Amino acid sequence: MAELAPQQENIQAVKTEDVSSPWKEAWRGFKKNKPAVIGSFIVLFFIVIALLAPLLKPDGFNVQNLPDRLQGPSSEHWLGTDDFGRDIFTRVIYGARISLWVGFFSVVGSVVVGSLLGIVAGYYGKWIDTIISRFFDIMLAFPSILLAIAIVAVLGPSLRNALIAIAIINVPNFGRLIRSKVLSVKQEEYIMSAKAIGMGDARILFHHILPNSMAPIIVQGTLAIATAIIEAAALGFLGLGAEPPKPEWGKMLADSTQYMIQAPWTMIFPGLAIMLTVLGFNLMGDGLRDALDPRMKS
Amino acid sequence: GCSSKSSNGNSSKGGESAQDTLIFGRGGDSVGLDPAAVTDGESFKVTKNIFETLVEFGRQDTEIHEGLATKWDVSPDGLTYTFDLREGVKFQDGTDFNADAVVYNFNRWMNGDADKFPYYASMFGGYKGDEGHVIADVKALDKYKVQFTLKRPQAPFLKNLAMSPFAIASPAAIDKYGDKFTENPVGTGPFKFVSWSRNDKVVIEKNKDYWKKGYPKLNKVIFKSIPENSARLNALKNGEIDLADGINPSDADGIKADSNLQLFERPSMNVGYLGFTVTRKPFDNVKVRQALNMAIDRQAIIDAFFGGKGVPAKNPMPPVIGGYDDDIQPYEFNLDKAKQLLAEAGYPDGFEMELWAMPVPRPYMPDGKKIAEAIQSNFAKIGVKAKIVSYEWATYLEKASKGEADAYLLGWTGDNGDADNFLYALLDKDSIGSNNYSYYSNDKLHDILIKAQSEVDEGKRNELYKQAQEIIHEDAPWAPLAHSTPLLAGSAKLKGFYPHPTGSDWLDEASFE
Amino acid sequence: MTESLIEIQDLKKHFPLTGGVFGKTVGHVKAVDGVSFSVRKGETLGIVGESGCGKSTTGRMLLRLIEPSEGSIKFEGKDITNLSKKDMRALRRDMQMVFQDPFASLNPRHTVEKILEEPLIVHGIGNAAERKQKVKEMLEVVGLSSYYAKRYPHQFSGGQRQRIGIARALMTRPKLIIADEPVSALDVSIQSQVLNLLEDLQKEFDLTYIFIAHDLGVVRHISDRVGVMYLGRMAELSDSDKLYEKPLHPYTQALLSAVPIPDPDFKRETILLQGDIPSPSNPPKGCAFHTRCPHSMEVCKSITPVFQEAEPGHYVACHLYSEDSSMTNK
Amino acid sequence: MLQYTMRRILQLIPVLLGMTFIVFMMIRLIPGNPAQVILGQQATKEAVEALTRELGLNHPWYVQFFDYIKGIFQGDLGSSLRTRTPVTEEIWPYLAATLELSVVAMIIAIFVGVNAGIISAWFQNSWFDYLAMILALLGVSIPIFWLGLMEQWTFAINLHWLPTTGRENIRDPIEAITNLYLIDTLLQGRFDQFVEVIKHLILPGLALATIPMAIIARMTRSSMLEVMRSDFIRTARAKGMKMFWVVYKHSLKNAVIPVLTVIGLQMGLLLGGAILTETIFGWPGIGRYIYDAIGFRDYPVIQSGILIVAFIFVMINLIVDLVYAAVDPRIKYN
Amino acid sequence: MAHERTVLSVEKLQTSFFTDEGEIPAVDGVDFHVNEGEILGIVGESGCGKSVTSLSIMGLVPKPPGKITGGKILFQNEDLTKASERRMRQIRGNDIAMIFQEPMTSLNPLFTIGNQLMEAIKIHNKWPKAKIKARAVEIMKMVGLPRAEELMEEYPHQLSGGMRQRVMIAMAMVCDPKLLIADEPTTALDVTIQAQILKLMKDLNTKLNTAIILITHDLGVVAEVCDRLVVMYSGKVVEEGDVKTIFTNPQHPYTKGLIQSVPDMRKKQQRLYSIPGNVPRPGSVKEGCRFAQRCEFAFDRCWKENPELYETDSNHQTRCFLHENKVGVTV
Ligand SMILES: Nc1ncnc2c1ncn2[C@@H]1O[C@H](COP(=O)(O)OP(=O)(O)OP(=O)(O)O)[C@@H](O)[C@H]1O
Ligand SMILES: Nc1ncnc2c1ncn2[C@@H]1O[C@H](COP(=O)(O)OP(=O)(O)OP(=O)(O)O)[C@@H](O)[C@H]1O
Ligand SMILES: [Mg+2]
Ligand SMILES: [Mg+2]
Ligand code: NI
Repeated sequence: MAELAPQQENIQAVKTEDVSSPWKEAWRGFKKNKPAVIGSFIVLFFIVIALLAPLLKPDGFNVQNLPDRLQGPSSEHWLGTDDFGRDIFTRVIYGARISLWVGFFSVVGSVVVGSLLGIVAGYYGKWIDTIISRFFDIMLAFPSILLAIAIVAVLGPSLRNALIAIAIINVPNFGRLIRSKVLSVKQEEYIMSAKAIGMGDARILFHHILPNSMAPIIVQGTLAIATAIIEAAALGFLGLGAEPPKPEWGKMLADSTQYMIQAPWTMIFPGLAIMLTVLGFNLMGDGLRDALDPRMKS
Repeated sequence: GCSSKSSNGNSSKGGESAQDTLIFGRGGDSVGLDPAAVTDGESFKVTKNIFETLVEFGRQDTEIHEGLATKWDVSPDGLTYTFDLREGVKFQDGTDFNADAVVYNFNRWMNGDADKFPYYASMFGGYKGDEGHVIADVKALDKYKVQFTLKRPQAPFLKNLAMSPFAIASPAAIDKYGDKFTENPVGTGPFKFVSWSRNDKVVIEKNKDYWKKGYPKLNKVIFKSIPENSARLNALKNGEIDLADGINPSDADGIKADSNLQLFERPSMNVGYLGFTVTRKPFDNVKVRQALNMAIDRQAIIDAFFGGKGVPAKNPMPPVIGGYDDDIQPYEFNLDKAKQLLAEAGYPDGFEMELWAMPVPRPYMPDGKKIAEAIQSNFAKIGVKAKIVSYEWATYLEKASKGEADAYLLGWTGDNGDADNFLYALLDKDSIGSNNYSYYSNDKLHDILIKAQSEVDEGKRNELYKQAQEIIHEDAPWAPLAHSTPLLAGSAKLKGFYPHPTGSDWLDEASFE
Repeated sequence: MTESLIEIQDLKKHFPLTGGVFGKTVGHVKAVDGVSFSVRKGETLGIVGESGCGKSTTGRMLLRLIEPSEGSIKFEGKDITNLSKKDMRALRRDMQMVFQDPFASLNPRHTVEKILEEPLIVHGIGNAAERKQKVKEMLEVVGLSSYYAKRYPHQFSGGQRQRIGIARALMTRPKLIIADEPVSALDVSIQSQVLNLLEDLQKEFDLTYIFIAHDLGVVRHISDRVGVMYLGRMAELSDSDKLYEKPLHPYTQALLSAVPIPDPDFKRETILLQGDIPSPSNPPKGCAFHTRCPHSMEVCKSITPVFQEAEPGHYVACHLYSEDSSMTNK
Repeated sequence: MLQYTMRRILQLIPVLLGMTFIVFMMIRLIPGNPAQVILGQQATKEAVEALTRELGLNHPWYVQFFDYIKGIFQGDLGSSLRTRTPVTEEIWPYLAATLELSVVAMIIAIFVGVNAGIISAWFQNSWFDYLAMILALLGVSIPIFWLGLMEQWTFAINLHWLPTTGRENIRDPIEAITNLYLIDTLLQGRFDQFVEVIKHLILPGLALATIPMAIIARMTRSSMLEVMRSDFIRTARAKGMKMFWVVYKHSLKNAVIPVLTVIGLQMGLLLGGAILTETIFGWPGIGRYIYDAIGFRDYPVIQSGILIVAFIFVMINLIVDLVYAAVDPRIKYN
Repeated sequence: MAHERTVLSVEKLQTSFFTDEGEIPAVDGVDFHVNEGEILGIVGESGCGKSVTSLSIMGLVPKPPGKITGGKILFQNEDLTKASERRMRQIRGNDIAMIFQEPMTSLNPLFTIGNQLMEAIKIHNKWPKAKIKARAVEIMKMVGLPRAEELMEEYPHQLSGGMRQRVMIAMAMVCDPKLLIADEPTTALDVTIQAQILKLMKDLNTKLNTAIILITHDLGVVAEVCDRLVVMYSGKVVEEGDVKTIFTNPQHPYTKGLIQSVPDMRKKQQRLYSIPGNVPRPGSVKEGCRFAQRCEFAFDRCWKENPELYETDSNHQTRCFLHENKVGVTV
């Protein structure tokens, strides 16, 4: 019974491969991914300024000073002022709160609803699957921006409703993703082996299928935050988002169009803020995909 | 093409020395080109130049002048109007204009319904058979003489006749096109219809047989829809268009500074206001309404968002209209007084309210949401926390008209330049449910307004309206904000263009240097 | 002979093929098409056959991981074919499975400890401390240090993972283990480690194995009896020595002759079969093997041969042996 | 194949019906009476009521829905409440405008995107690869309405190179035949107008092309990288084949399959999602048409507009699926 | 150790992958040679560098991250490690052909069999179309594919695994290469099909006198078809020699263990021999013999020094200190 004795492991191997969960491993991969780290820093930067906004600019984002309207960037107003004479820098940093809030919570909303539907469809299959999948098909056949506009029109334009609309239009994306992930994980041999040890459906679902479906949700979720921020800004741009005087970036852009010629800074900075944030999330999402998606691993 | 360099506006094609095509950029498309069947300004903007009315407004006011009728007699009791028609006028399809044509048109309208000819009922009290219908009869006395018999005197009758919806159309063309007349308009005006591509452009060209010799000066006019204000201005700057309406007040200075451009001011015949729904708490309290009136810095708002081109309003109708009461002392901008009033009303710490903001720009209010933001910040200073609410335009109107708003921004542009068209239409108790969104009802006011409607004597009538304005001022159902001056901008070479207060402009005298 | 632990009768699995406008069933993949055998307590039954012949499907049906289309399964004399899902789950304590792919059969997000503990949790065995203890013991049993308990599957080599898979199957002290190609993915030198381990465990825990493989050498080594499958059917089943030394079915003969022997001096005649294995969705009529059979006769094309005892304890489904056996049997 | 196509089209019916129903119910949930909107703020109550009756909006919703569905099967998509013109007659110019713009944008996107993706994959980790991928990432991150505005600001307002709005030189209007102006001008031999049309297409076309271009480039690259790692590419190289042919013959054809899906999807998105670009560039397209119709509560236009866009969208996906079959012999649709 | 009729000789070949984890020496000093007309078998455990060796010969190591870092590959006295890509293209498919393990994925699914086969001819010959086609059909018949003309128009997915592997062989043989490298050509196939393919390869070898390198991990296959054998372990050749000699008299402890651990189908052994432990990852053993930690004979020196290939007989050498002094001739 020589080979039943505990094996001599390769000494070097043990050292380098200490106990490490797949998450830790992913984190290690993520840290090495330079663009992803840059992306995270951008995101972090916006999160920090969003959190610190009330400290940086305690007077709030709505300090109107009509005589000072449409001033160019100066030492007093770093990014100039808007048509109410409000400091654009202040509004941009307060705007970060709105965009991040909308981006994050709309995605959370669609992930929760989408996952629920996707799991039910993928795990139980049969007619439930047919119904849910058809529903997704229908939702996806809509031009999404039009759908969002219609939803906002029904609910009334406000930031919360824009958030809801964005969450709704993204539900089928997540639903499908989860459904297909559940379907493929269901086929994995370790699910078969879980069944073989006599495990029940619920435990299989929550201990095996869900954790293994997390990675693509996280990746997709991060990327979806990016899209959601753009979508929210688009609704704001069309006047269907945040209610005044909230400094939503898309709305700031919309307001700026009429001053495009005389005060281009009102247009440039909010747009830049959107682009940077979105870029940050996209970089992060790409990095997470590389780190979490085993397909990309060699 | 419109490629920038040609900001002189010359067409790339051909080598005409003087430009004779005018491209008029505007915010939206016409709904229809049968003026009697539409209600929107963008439609009238076009039909004004295709059709003519019996009597016409002045170049830039709402005085009555001769139009297709050269002379008119009013019976002393104000019930009979006899018009002598201009002779030798032809419709653009070659048929003659005469008394029969006038009768034909009026019969067409009065036999219609609210769906077909919406303006008719609101101006003449209904359709044939309706109790409120003012016109008893229209008949041709001879080939060029028409007589109107009224059931009761109607003070603004002539002004009504001058309105674009009541322009005389060719009976032959109406018969010929039937339902499609709205896409094939034929009138007697200086321009005739050429083509219309929906949501894009309407093309009209010179009516060579126009009765007024030497007019129009232009050969062709293209009405081009460019929804975004800034895009429209850009197009103008790039020389893609020659004339643009709906200019943002904020762009006025830039335009004045540009030697290639000129700025036009449309005489104001409107009022923009903040209405309070007086049935809702705490707006049922007159002191609250007065306090809020005092809390608004009208001048600052006008400077910022009306481009300084506007007059602070103290009455619910603009000064150009007969009967305007200039003696009224406006509510001054005084936060202390406002606070004091609020305290008297029982709200020393203010209250929370919804402030409804219009989602779309209107001539009377260039940017509702911005103005709301400014007002919001004004109100905040007296402790009133206003939450800005906005719906889509259609929803906004419906909800506001149901009295769901605490306070709402809105406005009104006069149709015919008559005080009745403001005071009665907007603030009489009869108008609750239609245009009286503030649900303001005052019986004394009502009596005065009704009396004024049939008062033919100009002086007495004006006196009645002054009384009415005093009552309204005291009750303060609105905070009147401003009488705006809508702005247009055009190529510096454009001559002979006179913006009209009603919003539809004659282009017959317009030309390029 | 000892009593049989598991016994299956005429087990079938037809997977529906869908198509058409409304996803109608347009045909069936006859993955398993009538397989019968029984396994005695303590023995190892090997099942061999080429890819796609239905070995895995059969193995999974035994545990009812795939529901059989037809046929019956008896475990310890009890018919479990129609047992409720819940009872069946409880029964899986006694029958476990080891899978082919050591990379895919372990949840990559669980530690080894969690993987091994799970069967105990599912069947409500022991408290947390006891379970941890058992996990440690079992790790040592399969030749891994308990020091590895906190590691994740990806940190192990293929052979080590297969040991973990075996340990998991053993956690609930089952009576029957179905091993579906447990060594196919492993290198030769590792393969022999795992085979030895399986043999040792069988002795230690008094296990019964159903050992599925396509390597005939491995099967001979480990099995007491061997069944040869072809296209969803059992072609031949017999005592392992008998089968290897004197195969009856022409397919078994060809198969055995085709296996390369690691001995350069060994010479023999290879029976080269013509063509490829037919598709199970459209199997040939009659004997499924007749398209490639060197002894094909007319009957083979139309009549499916019965699986019967040609010699004592030696079952075969072939018309070459049908006359005498059918006479003796009926 | 034909049977498959038929089946797919049959399967579309419930999707389209479901969509119609959702749109139908949803727009009726939007407060606001179309009659009121049509007649304007200053109309009387009676006029609004009369128009409501006239338009049949006083019927219960299921009657209206049933009538609408019945109409669809008779090829009648209803008439615009506002203009009283049948939607089928009215919609084409808008659709054509958007189609022209989207197709041009898509051509730019495919041409640049696919080639950039190929070259990036071929020379993985080269400076070109890095640059292209950074640009692609910026491309998916930039809000197109902002990009559109910046384009206008730069090229039209400051540089005066290109026009800002519309599809044509307004002074020299194009006589519409097909409403696809690129084709119309050529049919009429008006090369000068053709150039004008192109000038007008450049800015909105670029704005609209950005996102699909970036997505296609990224997709092509990753797909190519995956294909180029595959066994059959090794086989091709083992035959002694030139890298250029390996890339453009063996790899591209395989890599193009996932890219096709993206192209189909993006084309669909362009059609419905061009609202923002259309708004900024005054493009009289279908997105703007539907958006305006929402403002006017023009139910038939909203319903039918969305339905048509969705129909085109699903048809594009169907075509993509059929193209798969042409590219990939493994796919048999039976 | 140049032999007279040597087609290819690999000398101290080193191929590494440069990854995030550092340099992985997948092939770390491999020496062997192939003689004209012989079948050389290469066996070894998974990951020991068999495929990388063959890809290095073809110049197809994915680059980056792979790179040949040392040694020579002499093909007809030309060092392929120094050959230009252009020259390599001329050699590939024409002089040296290769077939791969996975017949399922080694053919491009989107092109017909005919297309891919004719392409292989076209690359190296400027023949008229008809001639190319005739040659393609001829070679297909030669590898025993039925319905050759029809198959030309079919796509890979319409063929079974065995047929695809025949197509691969046809494609490799189409330009009469001097050397055919077959990397586990039968691993993915069933035993009965494997027998067919092995027979085919053996036939081609005798008929056309093509030298073949057959990579496999199945010792049975080696015994059945190969003339000479190279045993690899962790990026190095540990034993090389005649198949018969090695099977009857293996010298390296690894080879011994390997041969003994295969269960023999012909009889039932009581217990299998097994080598303890696992294959080390390439590059993880920095010092000493790579097999030392699994070797039952390992002594101090094995942990410190790396043994060379020692000749034990004529045509038989092994990398083990145990044999250093037996003949004492280092290579
Ligand atoms: N879920 C399924 N749906 C449809 N067909 C299936 C399914 N599972 C297996 N099959 C088919 O059933 C047949 C038998 O499959 P099975 O996996 O049992 O074969 P096997 O003998 O285990 O093969 P291998 O040696 O490759 O593992 C195959 O043709 C397979 O394609
Ligand atoms: N692209 C690559 N990047 C990094 N390492 C690689 C790469 N390709 C191969 N390797 C490493 O090189 C070593 C040798 O691989 P190779 O494919 O030659 O093994 P093999 O002997 O062919 O194994 P098998 O029997 O599994 O085919 C392996 O350890 C592998 O990890
Ligand atoms: Mg199997
Ligand atoms: Mg290999
Ligand atoms: Ni132009």
